[in-house]
Amino acid sequence: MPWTKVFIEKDETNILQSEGLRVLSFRNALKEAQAQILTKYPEAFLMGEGVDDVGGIFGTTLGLVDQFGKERVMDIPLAENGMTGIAIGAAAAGMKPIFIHQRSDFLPMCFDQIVNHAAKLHYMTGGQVHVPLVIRNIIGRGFGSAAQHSQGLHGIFLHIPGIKIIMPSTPYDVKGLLIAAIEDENPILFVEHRWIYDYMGFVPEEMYSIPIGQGIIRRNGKDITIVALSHMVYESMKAAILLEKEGIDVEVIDPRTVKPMDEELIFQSVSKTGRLIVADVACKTGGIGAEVICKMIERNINLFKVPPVRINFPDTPTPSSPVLEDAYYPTVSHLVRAVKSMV
Amino acid sequence: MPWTKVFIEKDETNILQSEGLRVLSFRNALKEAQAQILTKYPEAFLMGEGVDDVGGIFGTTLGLVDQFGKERVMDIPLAENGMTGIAIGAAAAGMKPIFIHQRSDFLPMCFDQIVNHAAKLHYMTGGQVHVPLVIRNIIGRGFGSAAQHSQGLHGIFLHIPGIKIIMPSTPYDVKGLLIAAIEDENPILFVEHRWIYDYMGFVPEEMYSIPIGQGIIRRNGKDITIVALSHMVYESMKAAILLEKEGIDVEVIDPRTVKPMDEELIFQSVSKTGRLIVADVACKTGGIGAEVICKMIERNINLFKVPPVRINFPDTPTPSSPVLEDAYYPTVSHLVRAVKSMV
Amino acid sequence: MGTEIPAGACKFYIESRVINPKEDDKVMGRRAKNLSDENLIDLYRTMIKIRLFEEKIIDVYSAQDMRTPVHLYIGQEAIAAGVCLHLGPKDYITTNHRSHGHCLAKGMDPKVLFAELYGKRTGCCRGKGGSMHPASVEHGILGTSAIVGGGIALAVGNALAANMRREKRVTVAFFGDGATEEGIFFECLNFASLKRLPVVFICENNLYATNSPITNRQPNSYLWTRGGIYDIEGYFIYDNDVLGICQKAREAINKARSGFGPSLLECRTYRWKGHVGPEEDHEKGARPKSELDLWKNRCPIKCFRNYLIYSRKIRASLLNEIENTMRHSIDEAWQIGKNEPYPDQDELYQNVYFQKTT
Amino acid sequence: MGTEIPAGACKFYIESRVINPKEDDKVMGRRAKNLSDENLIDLYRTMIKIRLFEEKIIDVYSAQDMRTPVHLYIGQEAIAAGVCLHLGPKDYITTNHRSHGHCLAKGMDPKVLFAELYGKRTGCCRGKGGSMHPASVEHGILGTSAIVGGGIALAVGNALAANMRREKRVTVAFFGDGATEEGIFFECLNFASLKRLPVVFICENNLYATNSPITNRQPNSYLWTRGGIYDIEGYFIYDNDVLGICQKAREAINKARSGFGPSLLECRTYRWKGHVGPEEDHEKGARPKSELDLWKNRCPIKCFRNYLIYSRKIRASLLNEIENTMRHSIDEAWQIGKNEPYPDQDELYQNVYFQKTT
Ligand SMILES: Cc1ncc(C[n+]2csc(CCOP(=O)(O)OP(=O)(O)O)c2C)c(N)n1
Ligand SMILES: Cc1ncc(C[n+]2csc(CCOP(=O)(O)OP(=O)(O)O)c2C)c(N)n1
Ligand SMILES: [Mg+2]
Ligand SMILES: [Mg+2]
Repeated sequence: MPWTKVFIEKDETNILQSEGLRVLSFRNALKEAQAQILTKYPEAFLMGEGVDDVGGIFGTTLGLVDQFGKERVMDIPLAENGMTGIAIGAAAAGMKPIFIHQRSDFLPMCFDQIVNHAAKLHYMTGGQVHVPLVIRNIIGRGFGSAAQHSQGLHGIFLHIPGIKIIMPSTPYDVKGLLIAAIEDENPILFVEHRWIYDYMGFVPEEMYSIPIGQGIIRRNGKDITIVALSHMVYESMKAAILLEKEGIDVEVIDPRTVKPMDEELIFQSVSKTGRLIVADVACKTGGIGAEVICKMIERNINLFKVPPVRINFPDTPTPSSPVLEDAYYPTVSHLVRAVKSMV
Repeated sequence: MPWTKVFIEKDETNILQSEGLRVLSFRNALKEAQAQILTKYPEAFLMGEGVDDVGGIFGTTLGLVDQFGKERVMDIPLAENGMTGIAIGAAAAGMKPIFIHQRSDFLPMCFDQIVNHAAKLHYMTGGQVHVPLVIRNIIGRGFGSAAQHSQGLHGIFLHIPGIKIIMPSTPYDVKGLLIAAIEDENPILFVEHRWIYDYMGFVPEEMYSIPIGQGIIRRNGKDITIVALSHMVYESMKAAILLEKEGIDVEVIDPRTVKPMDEELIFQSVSKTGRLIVADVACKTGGIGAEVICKMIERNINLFKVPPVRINFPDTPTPSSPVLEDAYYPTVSHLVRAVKSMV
Repeated sequence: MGTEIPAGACKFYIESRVINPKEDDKVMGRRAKNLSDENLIDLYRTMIKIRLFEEKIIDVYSAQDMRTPVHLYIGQEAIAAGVCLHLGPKDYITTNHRSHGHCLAKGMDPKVLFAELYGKRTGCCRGKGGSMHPASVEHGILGTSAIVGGGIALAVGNALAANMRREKRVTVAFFGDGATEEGIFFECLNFASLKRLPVVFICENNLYATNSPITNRQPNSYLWTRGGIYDIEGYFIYDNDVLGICQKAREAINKARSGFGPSLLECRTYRWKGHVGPEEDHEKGARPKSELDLWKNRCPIKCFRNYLIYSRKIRASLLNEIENTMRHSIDEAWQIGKNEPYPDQDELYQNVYFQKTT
Repeated sequence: MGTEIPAGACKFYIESRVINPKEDDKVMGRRAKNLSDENLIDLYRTMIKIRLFEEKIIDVYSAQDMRTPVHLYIGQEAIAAGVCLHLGPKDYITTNHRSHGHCLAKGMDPKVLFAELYGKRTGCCRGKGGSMHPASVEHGILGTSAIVGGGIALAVGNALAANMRREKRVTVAFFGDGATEEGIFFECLNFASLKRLPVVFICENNLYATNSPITNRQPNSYLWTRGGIYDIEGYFIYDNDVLGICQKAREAINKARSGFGPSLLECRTYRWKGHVGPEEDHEKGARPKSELDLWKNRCPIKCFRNYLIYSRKIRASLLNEIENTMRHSIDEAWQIGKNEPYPDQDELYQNVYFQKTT
């Protein structure tokens, strides 16, 4: 199915095009989703530092200001906590803001408003009010981005009831999930990764949405399950191709949404393979991997043939030096090595 | 050993006193630790909203201002993020602040400074600077404290490299661990629980410290391991007493420090019992329980005889109504029921 | 004729004030010029309602069945009453941990509020919010934060929504002096002014945050000046001066409604009860009793009552009747609220996530 | 004689300025009255050092072996140089993402900084900080935050430590106009004034945060006024006026050192290069070229050089010599820094937690 497939090489998408299917980059799929949301929902608007500028948030909002004006593609002061609170207040009053952070690292600035306000308002008001707020945030890996410009902080939101977490990996999904996020009308952390913007894939022109909470099998396999998030989906697919040559059959699962999580899909897969790697774009301890593995063992203590493995950033801040950065990020070869040690 | 024992009833401590041992409440042990720290380290000081007032942070700082003056027992403006940054700057310049929050719920206000600054400064400066900052914070359960005044948020700091987490449960430990925290000279989240301040126990008069990273077996047992944190230590001990009558032999482990975690102690215990409950004073998903269970299964997939269980607050904000609050908090009977279902 | 305060943290701050109603007359009279007798009586009724509602809480609190931390508003009634007089049901307000006065002044039914305080199913938040988190969409209260400063951002967000929809709603943010220390206050002032949002910031300066006097926390206490850096006009309203509040609030609300952006009012006041709970602060030594006595002399209700009687020639018996009627209806509201059923335990799991009802 | 700017976001903001050195003479002269020729030449040397250091980066950046995001300071040199002239090695400064100028002016060795930019083992942070997080304890730079506003709090904390220890150290916080929108700025101003801390706030108003002009972000741009609400004196220093900066910074630093508390200086300036990287903003259409041209005309180095030559009668050849010597030493520093060894991979795991070496 063209909408489930992950295209690692641009060339692959030529086939799609030759079949008359529309191919878009992740970046442009995201932009299209936002344009369609702004068109369909008058109460929707974008806000963020630089959303209307020539950079256009890595190109994902480029040109939208010309189409929708400065009020709905709103540049804002550098005041992340206050502006998040303002977004929440607007959402509570019926608007649908999409708040955009150039880096996930700026989320701690507005943790007060996200954790103590957005996530709790619906509950505290006994359901009178709800907060349709989507918080786009981008993990910025590479080129010495260092400790304060490259974190993946989505894991901590797992622990906060009242907020959902979405981590799209393909152009098809990013469009469908952003639209789903807006229509869901809950506070949603929408986590992107700077390294997947250029990946291409089939993206229908019309508006569509993808159910929140449904993962997807990116590749069927019987030997081992890799649950891969965001950019790790691509790395895992590459690893799977390499491993195939060695006769190891990897199943790659892309949960797409982390909260709610498609536990059943993962469980079925691991029930079959008996082996599990969780690959995430964040530090290891206290992250999503722990929760996934814990959930599995809670369901069946005999599930695993070998100990499950978490592939993550190490539990250190991100260093700046290129040699240290290289050592920091897990790569395809980490995945390959881990798989080989497990089968 | 009097310093390892948990005293549930005040009466029990009479024995200690009759043996000439000194008995103090958790509250007063904490106060004594602070007084001794302030005396020994001229660079140490307390800061927090109301540290010098008649409430004295639930009595834990009462009177210290008279002894040490307003500069070292410093009332501060309501500006948690800025004040945390200021504490970090002072710590980087050689001071040893103890920053006190009346509720853990106010930590999100200063998440920026804790996560992006305190936890990273030592690393980012290549080790030139370090940040001896202790952040006391109190979980405020009960009497309708509701969604913004009763959270346990320590779990999210597991995911942040560069910060340690300490959760003392006994008077002996709170004194020894606070002193250890100050002497450790790292950023440390020091998590207390309002419901344990009145528990009594043996507390030596002299200064002493407890190694960070060493858990303790509060009760030996062979049938099941409960890893209990903070207030849950008391609940687990109560459950163990009840279960003993039914012939079930519970081992209660108090990790005391969550990061670093005494993995080995827990592993040995579960290797013996084959059964594990992790009981924490925070929401379930993405919390400490998941990490502990995951760590165990990574070490040995055949460890568990039955699925491990997490006892937590449910994944909802805290409601205000007394009937809902009752339903919200896990109790001794939850623990008893869970244990029974597992043996 | 000043009043000497023997001791107390706020000594330097408290200026002399003439309580004698005869002498106050001229100022008060000027301020009341746009207000009919009916308006004035409304104002009085709202203040009495708040006072009696909270006195009821004090009466019953020791029974420990109202299990919610109450931050009482007694002594500050003039502010909620004076501001809300000018608001319609569609206008928004945000309140804070000290919420009762604002909710009642904005029109919430005392029995629904009592039910909420008792954690009952028919409480405004189905028992999930309690005293610190009341909400009532029909009264324009879209949720209450007990995180200091939190409500200010919500208010600016409400105002932004109104603005984007070209609605004529005004939003009023009520908050304490402590909230002006949180950075979010300035982030919100900046944005509100930048976008000329229809919002009025009401700072209730009761000189303390918990037990900390403002002198421990800010180098000066001219909180009305805080918006000047953003070209936001600021006003200071003298101790519990209900007509002053009324007049300035009207101007500010009208200005906001007409599209001319935000204003900031600092209303100086004093809370009579402890930061939380029904005791008085001097009982535990948090502040001198003389300070409280001084401010009891400036009781907003007593002063206003004197004014109504001596200057507006309103009969004392009418005011007594209002009080008696109100006392009766508060009693009744309390009876009803207290006796409502508790929510089912299952309610615990409701409303964590919004579910569409399509 | 004003300068018309054909288009551009900051048009309203830029006032006429006479660049003619002869006419500037009188003002400049007055400002320089406490400065010896030696001081002036120091000042010139520091500015040249910063300029050449960054021009070197521009030269070599396309090789992509300096893998760190560089936020260049070119055009703003007068500020770091003018302020740091008055600081001793024990005084603290905090800088931000745009760090090079402050570090060099405070005395850091260019080769250690180059090594850091190249991620080398001998870099000031052993290659872990990069351009956004330099530190050098011996120069009073205890760590750098690239979170906007973060360094302001660190500075106030440094000053608090100095105060508690009764040391005479002064702390200077350098930050941009964007940082004045973060709430933490106000939280810090309040506390610094409350405790009269020895800190000087230097706001480098270059009129933009990333690509957003200040008019998109604040209702007015009188950033020097922001501390007034806390009784902090504020000063505005005209476009790149290095002697003005020098004079006001000295006053503020002396005041802080003498125990009279904080000051806030807004120094108006302009960055010539993109927010990050060596390109110029007009190349991608972020702002009009004419605006840049205007500000290039106000180049702090060029203007100061003219002043030195025409008014102070300092020989051009001396200034040229300074430049040549500096160029040579920067080249050398670059060579050395670039050729240092990389850290071992194991360095990745060092310094997560502080380990006592007892
Ligand atoms: C962010 C935050 N910090 C601290 C608290 C604890 N707290 C609750 S109310 C309060 C004092 C607030 O003072 P003020 O704003 O003046 O309001 P008042 O209580 O005087 O009406 C404090 C410190 C809180 N709720 N939120
Ligand atoms: C809290 C935070 N928000 C956003 C950013 C992204 N960012 C980096 S620099 C910058 C602009 C800063 O502008 P200003 O303070 O004026 O400094 P300048 O770059 O102009 O020197 C922004 C938005 C950040 N680093 N931190
Ligand atoms: Mg107050
Ligand atoms: Mg700037």
